[in-house]
Amino acid sequence: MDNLKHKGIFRYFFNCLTILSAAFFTVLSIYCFKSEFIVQSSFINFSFKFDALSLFFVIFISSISLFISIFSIKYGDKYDDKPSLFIYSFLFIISMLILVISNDMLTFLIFWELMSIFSFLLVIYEGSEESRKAGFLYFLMTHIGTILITAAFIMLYLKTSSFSFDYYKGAAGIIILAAAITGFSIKAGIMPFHTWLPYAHPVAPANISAVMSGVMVNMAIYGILKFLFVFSAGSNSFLGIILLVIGALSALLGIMYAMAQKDIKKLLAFSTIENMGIIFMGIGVSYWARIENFKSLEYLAMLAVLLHIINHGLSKSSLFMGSGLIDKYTHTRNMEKLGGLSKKMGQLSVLFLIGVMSISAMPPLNGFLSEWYLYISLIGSVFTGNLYMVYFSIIAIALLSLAGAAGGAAFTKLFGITFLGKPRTANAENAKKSHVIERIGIALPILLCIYIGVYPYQIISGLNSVIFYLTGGTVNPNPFSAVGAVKIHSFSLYAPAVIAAVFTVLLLIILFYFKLFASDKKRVFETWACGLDEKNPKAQYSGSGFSSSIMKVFSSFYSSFSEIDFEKDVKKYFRSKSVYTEEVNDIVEKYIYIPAGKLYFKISDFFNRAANSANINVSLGYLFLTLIVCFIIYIFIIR
Amino acid sequence: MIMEKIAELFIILILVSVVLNVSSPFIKFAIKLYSFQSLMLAFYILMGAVHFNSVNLYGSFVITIIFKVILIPYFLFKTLKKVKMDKEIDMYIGIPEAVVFAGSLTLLSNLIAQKIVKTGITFGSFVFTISLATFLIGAMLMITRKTLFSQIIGFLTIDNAIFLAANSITHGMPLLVEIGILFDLFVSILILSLLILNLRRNVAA
Amino acid sequence: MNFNGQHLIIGVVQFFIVVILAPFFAGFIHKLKQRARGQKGINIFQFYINFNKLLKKEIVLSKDATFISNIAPYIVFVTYLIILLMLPAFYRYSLLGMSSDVILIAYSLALATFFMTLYAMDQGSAFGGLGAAREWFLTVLSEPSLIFIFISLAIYTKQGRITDIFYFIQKGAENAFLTGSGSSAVSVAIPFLLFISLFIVSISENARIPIDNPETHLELTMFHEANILEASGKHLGLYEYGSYLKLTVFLTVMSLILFPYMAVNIYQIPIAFIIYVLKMIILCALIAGVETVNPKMRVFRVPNILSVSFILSLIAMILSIRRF
Amino acid sequence: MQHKLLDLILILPAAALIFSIFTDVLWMSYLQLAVSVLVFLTVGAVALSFNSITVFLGGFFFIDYINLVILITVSTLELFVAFYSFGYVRSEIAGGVSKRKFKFYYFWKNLFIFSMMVSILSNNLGIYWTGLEATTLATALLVSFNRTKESFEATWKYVIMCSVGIAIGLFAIVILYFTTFQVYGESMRSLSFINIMQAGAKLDKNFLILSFILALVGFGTKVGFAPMHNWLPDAHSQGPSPVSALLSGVLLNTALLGILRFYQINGAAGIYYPRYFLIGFGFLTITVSAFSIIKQTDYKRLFAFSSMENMGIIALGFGIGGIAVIGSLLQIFFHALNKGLLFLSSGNVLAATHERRIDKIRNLSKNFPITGIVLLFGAMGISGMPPFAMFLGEIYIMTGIFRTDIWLGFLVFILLILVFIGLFGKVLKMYVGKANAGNEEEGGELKSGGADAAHKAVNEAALHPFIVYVPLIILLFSSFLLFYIPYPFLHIVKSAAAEFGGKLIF
Repeated sequence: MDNLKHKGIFRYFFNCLTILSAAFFTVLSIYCFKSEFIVQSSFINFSFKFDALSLFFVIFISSISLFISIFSIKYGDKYDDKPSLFIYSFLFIISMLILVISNDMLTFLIFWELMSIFSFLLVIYEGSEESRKAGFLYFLMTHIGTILITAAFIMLYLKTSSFSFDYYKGAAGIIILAAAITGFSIKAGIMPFHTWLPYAHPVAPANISAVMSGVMVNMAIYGILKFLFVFSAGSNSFLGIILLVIGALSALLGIMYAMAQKDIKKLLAFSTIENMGIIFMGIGVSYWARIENFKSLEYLAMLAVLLHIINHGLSKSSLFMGSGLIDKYTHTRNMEKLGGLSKKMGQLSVLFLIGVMSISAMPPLNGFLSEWYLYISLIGSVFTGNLYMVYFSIIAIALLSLAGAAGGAAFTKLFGITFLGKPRTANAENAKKSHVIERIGIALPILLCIYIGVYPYQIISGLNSVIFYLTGGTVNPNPFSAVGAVKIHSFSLYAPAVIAAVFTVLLLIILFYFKLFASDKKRVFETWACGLDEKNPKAQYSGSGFSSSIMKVFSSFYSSFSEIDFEKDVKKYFRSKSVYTEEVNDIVEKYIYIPAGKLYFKISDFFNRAANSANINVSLGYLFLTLIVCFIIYIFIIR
Repeated sequence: MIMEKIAELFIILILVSVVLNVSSPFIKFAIKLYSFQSLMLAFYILMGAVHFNSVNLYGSFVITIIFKVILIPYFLFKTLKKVKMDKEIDMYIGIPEAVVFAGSLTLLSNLIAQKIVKTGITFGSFVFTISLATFLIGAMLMITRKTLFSQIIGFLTIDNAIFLAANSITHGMPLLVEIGILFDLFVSILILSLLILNLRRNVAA
Repeated sequence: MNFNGQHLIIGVVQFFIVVILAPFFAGFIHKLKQRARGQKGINIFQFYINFNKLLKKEIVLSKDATFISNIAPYIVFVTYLIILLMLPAFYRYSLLGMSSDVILIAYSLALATFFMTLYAMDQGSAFGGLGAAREWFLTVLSEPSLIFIFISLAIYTKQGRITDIFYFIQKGAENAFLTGSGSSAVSVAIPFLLFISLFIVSISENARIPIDNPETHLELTMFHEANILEASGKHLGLYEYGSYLKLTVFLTVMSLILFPYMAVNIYQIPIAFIIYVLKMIILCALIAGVETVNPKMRVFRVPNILSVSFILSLIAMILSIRRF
Repeated sequence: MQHKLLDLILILPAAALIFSIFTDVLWMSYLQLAVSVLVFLTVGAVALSFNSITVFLGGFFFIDYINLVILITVSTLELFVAFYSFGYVRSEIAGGVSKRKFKFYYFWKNLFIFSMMVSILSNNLGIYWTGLEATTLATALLVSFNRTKESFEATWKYVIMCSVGIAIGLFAIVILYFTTFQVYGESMRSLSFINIMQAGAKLDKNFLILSFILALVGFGTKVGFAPMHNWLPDAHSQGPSPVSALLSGVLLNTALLGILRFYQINGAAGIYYPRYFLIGFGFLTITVSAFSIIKQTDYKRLFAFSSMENMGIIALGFGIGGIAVIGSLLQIFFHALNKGLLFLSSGNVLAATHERRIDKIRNLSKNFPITGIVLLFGAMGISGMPPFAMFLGEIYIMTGIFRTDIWLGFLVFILLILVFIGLFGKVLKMYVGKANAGNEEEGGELKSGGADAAHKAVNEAALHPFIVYVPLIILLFSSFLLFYIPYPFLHIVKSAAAEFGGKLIF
């Protein structure tokens, strides 16, 4: 590896390998659709099955990892010193691909954990103290998740005496579902278990964050869908309501915390929590409708879930890639140090803008589509008139709408502060232009975003087979036929193609009109700043200033802390220097995780003092005390 | 029958010696007591041997005399001389309390023994009680005393208790096993002495 | 849904009429306010003249402006046009009526806000960022109310399209008051609650006193104006016209909630149109009255009044559920 | 033929023991390697051709499925340790440790192996006891190998506690003898395990239970069960790393075998109380280890606590019975390999930096890339993660526990998570990160060094012959064995579980 010429070889090789294997898996899963095969070992039979759900996820994973691999062919050159990145990321993606086609619990668990291990190794890749903390928290949480999933599988095994998923249909009772869903929620970063996510996703290299945020968290959704819609014994609809409420809380708090961030990747990571919450809401509605036998509602909510998985995956991975480029070419991810990047990275900023619009659900892009389906299914569940569901879905609508608006604010902040205005520091001033391959990697998912947003009918009819597999029904995607078969669906109509077409036509007309009939004179001038120092970029609104007023209103979510330190002995009105410190705490972390950790340390202290005495007399004392206790048990209890 | 009654005397003497050990804070005296206790044990085994006319038990008697009465106390004295540690032993609890404890441990042993031992199994009545009591009191010696030597003495007392139990059945344990056990015991005492020496040296240095 | 030529033509005509009327309503409010204050007041067609003037002026762009500055005014304007295309005003159908989903309308308003605030941040001025932050501050608070109002309407009428919603209300009212049948399906309370709620939201969304003052350029009070402070020439014209359109959108929806009368055939159009204009003028007067009577309030007291709007729409929604 | 092979299992270590007295250290390392390969092959041959309980060497020794599993474990780990010692001894001698010391090392290690083999294979409980006590004595001097104050204290504690414990075990044997004596009279048969098992229900139950309790507490001390565990972290952390690997990996299992024998005898007599004792001790052990491990500052102590936890799990599995027994047997084998991996790789770090404190070791990923990653994977493996073999044993055990009681299962899982926090968090601290964040001296030697500033910058390539890594890497791969467990081994494990009385469900 001393030879610089050969340094890139790992990068090229493994990225191409990823692309090839993504293609291979896609072809394989289409070709082998509905077939299964078994790899035998002396002990475990690795069995694989290609059903509609796994086909969907294989295509999803492989397409997004394809884009990311294209992106990292060039982007990865800053990691050539330590090529383990490319090996791990290849294995990471492969293990996810195998995960979704596995058909027995051991295979599932093995690849589930392989996925976690490789992603963990990628999180700690940078080797800094920060990445260690993040990596440990991540690995701990995901380990807890795996253990819960394992417990769920063990209980399923005890119920069915089989490893194979084929026998698990309709076997999972409420405890099993609760264990599994809790386990998977940890991976998905749902609210009480989300603490790891905002630490782990930002510290990984950007292409890995893109995979983790865009793809890996969705593996948890895969597991939940499998458990709730395939394995569930279908007993308790209240579980659906719980998922709905938890999802809604995640969505709201996730985006609220996102708004408070300064680090671009951290903001995106919190937004992942929000989107997972939205997916959970859909799952909750769908599951509830399944148990309560509201068929069309079930299909519709499922469509919302699947669409949102795709949409979030596409836009989030492209945004993470974009943030990687910002990091790479400006050497900072702190948006307070950026600004005006649009001038330096024009094409990237257009791509980023579309990604931002997509993720904050702006019509007519894809993000809005899935959120629209979710709204419709929430309204549908209000129509069911069920005593509990009505009120919970109203709450969910309220939280979702608040989250939607807050999402707009958060991403306006992200885009506006980063790309617009004047460069705030030299980092932004000296930004370089990104490489074309990198931009292609971002452009492809963005194009897909636009495509799905504007013309979703094909993808919905494709998703219908997945919906059919999970729920036994389909949703009609036809924009102009008010179909009677699905009651909820005919309730309202959103025809994105028409809207987009009219939008474009009107835009062109207006542009043309104003070009012709309005003055076209232009003058470029310095921005007016009340005649004061016009060139000072510090006069601009800062990112934290942007979000502070919203944060002040919702201060109960943040448990934030801010103070202004003035230098003391200066004049009252003309202070030379003041320091503003602001600290935003995650309430879940502050009130649950940190106290729990402290409690653990306290108990450990006690144990360590009591049980691990260095004194040999005490140790011997324990020995004989045990003996005497055993004797007493022997005398008085055993007969 | 007369042998059994005499043997009971020796058994009682074993218990007495261990209680005396509890009540005394001197190491040299403790080693001497241990030697005496082993002698009583040997005599008990001899009584059994005479009573049953068992070659096995005669063998046991001989090796007990050799190892426990002579060799081990000898090495202990030698080590003691080398480390020059001839003072009163520090204890965690006072002697009167310790003696009361010893009494209650005897009570506990009696409870256990009553539960399992039917008459006629052992040579001499209440052997099992005494053996268990000696065992537990030996353990107490190890726990309550701060010096390393007392731990060795306690350990050896425990060993004697087990030996007593092992030889209380008609013909005792198989001789081969007993030799193995005693050899192990001997080696462990050697190693412990070595360790005491090393530890003293380390502390001094 | 029948999609025939008649609807198409009337839809286009309706659209153009409403678009053209928009500055008139804004001017009317302005005039009323000035008269109430005892001033002479502007020409009620003054805003048309202003718009025309702005089109002829040159654009002054900031050095730091990017492509956003060039496209945002158009996108904002077109977004409002699209919303107007979906809305019925005095005819039962609208041009984009089949896709006039309530959520789409609410989110389209957010899209316009999004681009306007990006425009504000584009030039790197201190006011732009301030305006953007304040605009989003308001939107985060009012958007949920707006969505809630729309969804309450949808739940109340069991219709998802805004054309159908208003037609349903109209139909129900007709049935209840004219023929006396099906009165149980009609409620007066729910639309009224929603009207009040929407009124509050529209005051905040349209930058009116007591939440914002559209007439000043004082940095402490600016919401909407701070966003377009850097705009000039036709860009400013587009923004101004866009804000009239937005006002019209809200006024139209309010008018339809309170008193839906839409022509179902071509013969009813004249009377429907007259009623529409009358309703709008009354609403304008109402807004002007509110603006005249109230002082501008502190920024951090805005959530209080917006939460009232939110709760009113929530009550309306719960009441509409009870009818199932 | 098989008899000859079986004899060879004992003869070969004995021969190595005798050789080690005369042979030069460097030669001995070759010889040791050869012997352990031979032992491994012999055990392999025995395992492949094994079909029923066989008695050999005059009835004093026997082999059945259960001790075959432990025998395989011992011979496998010893193979790796011999392989590792080969490089270890050379690098230590190069580092200035005298050859004479390593002669002792080989002598005591061989004595240890030999007596362990005797213990494992013995049919006679008395011989088992003698062998077990001999292992304590043989390892005592290995534990004090470094001749520091700490190591002497650790050894003292080790010898005293284990001797007392084993003495209690002897009491158990004596009490067992009280009742078997009534069946077989005064003969070796009264202590012969096979014969006692045959006597079964004829034995007195009160004696049997008491003997089990004594054996559990006595041998349990040597296994490292919870309230009697205090010697274990000290002793395991003090010796040379290969010895620590053996102590943690196999010696604990040898002691556990004694408890299992008593358990089996109780089972044969139809007594079921012992299982609650095993479950209780297992659970207590896991608990104590879970709450102690976070406070450890010495990485070898850390691994010692992890051994304790695993012995707890194994005991729990045996106590639960049924399917969990398979898990426990698998756990015995894989834990030995995995713990060997951890101790041997941490041995590399220790040899290079002479530093046992966790907070002094940082950034192994950079300075010790191979050792570091092996250590990290080892820590993952020991936590029972799916692609690692330990997962297999754990999932069997957990299945058994979940069948018995779901909430006990969750409780054990919580404890396992706590252990994970302690163990993995600390290993990760060693693997990445910087010593004392914000240190000003970063520009100097500290930047490249894993150790504190007093030491020179070290990295692994400078200190070790490459051969040190070969066993580590093989071990690492073997801890992935989950994907392919040789069928004969699986068969042996399952038969052992059947022999133990577990129902076979898989």
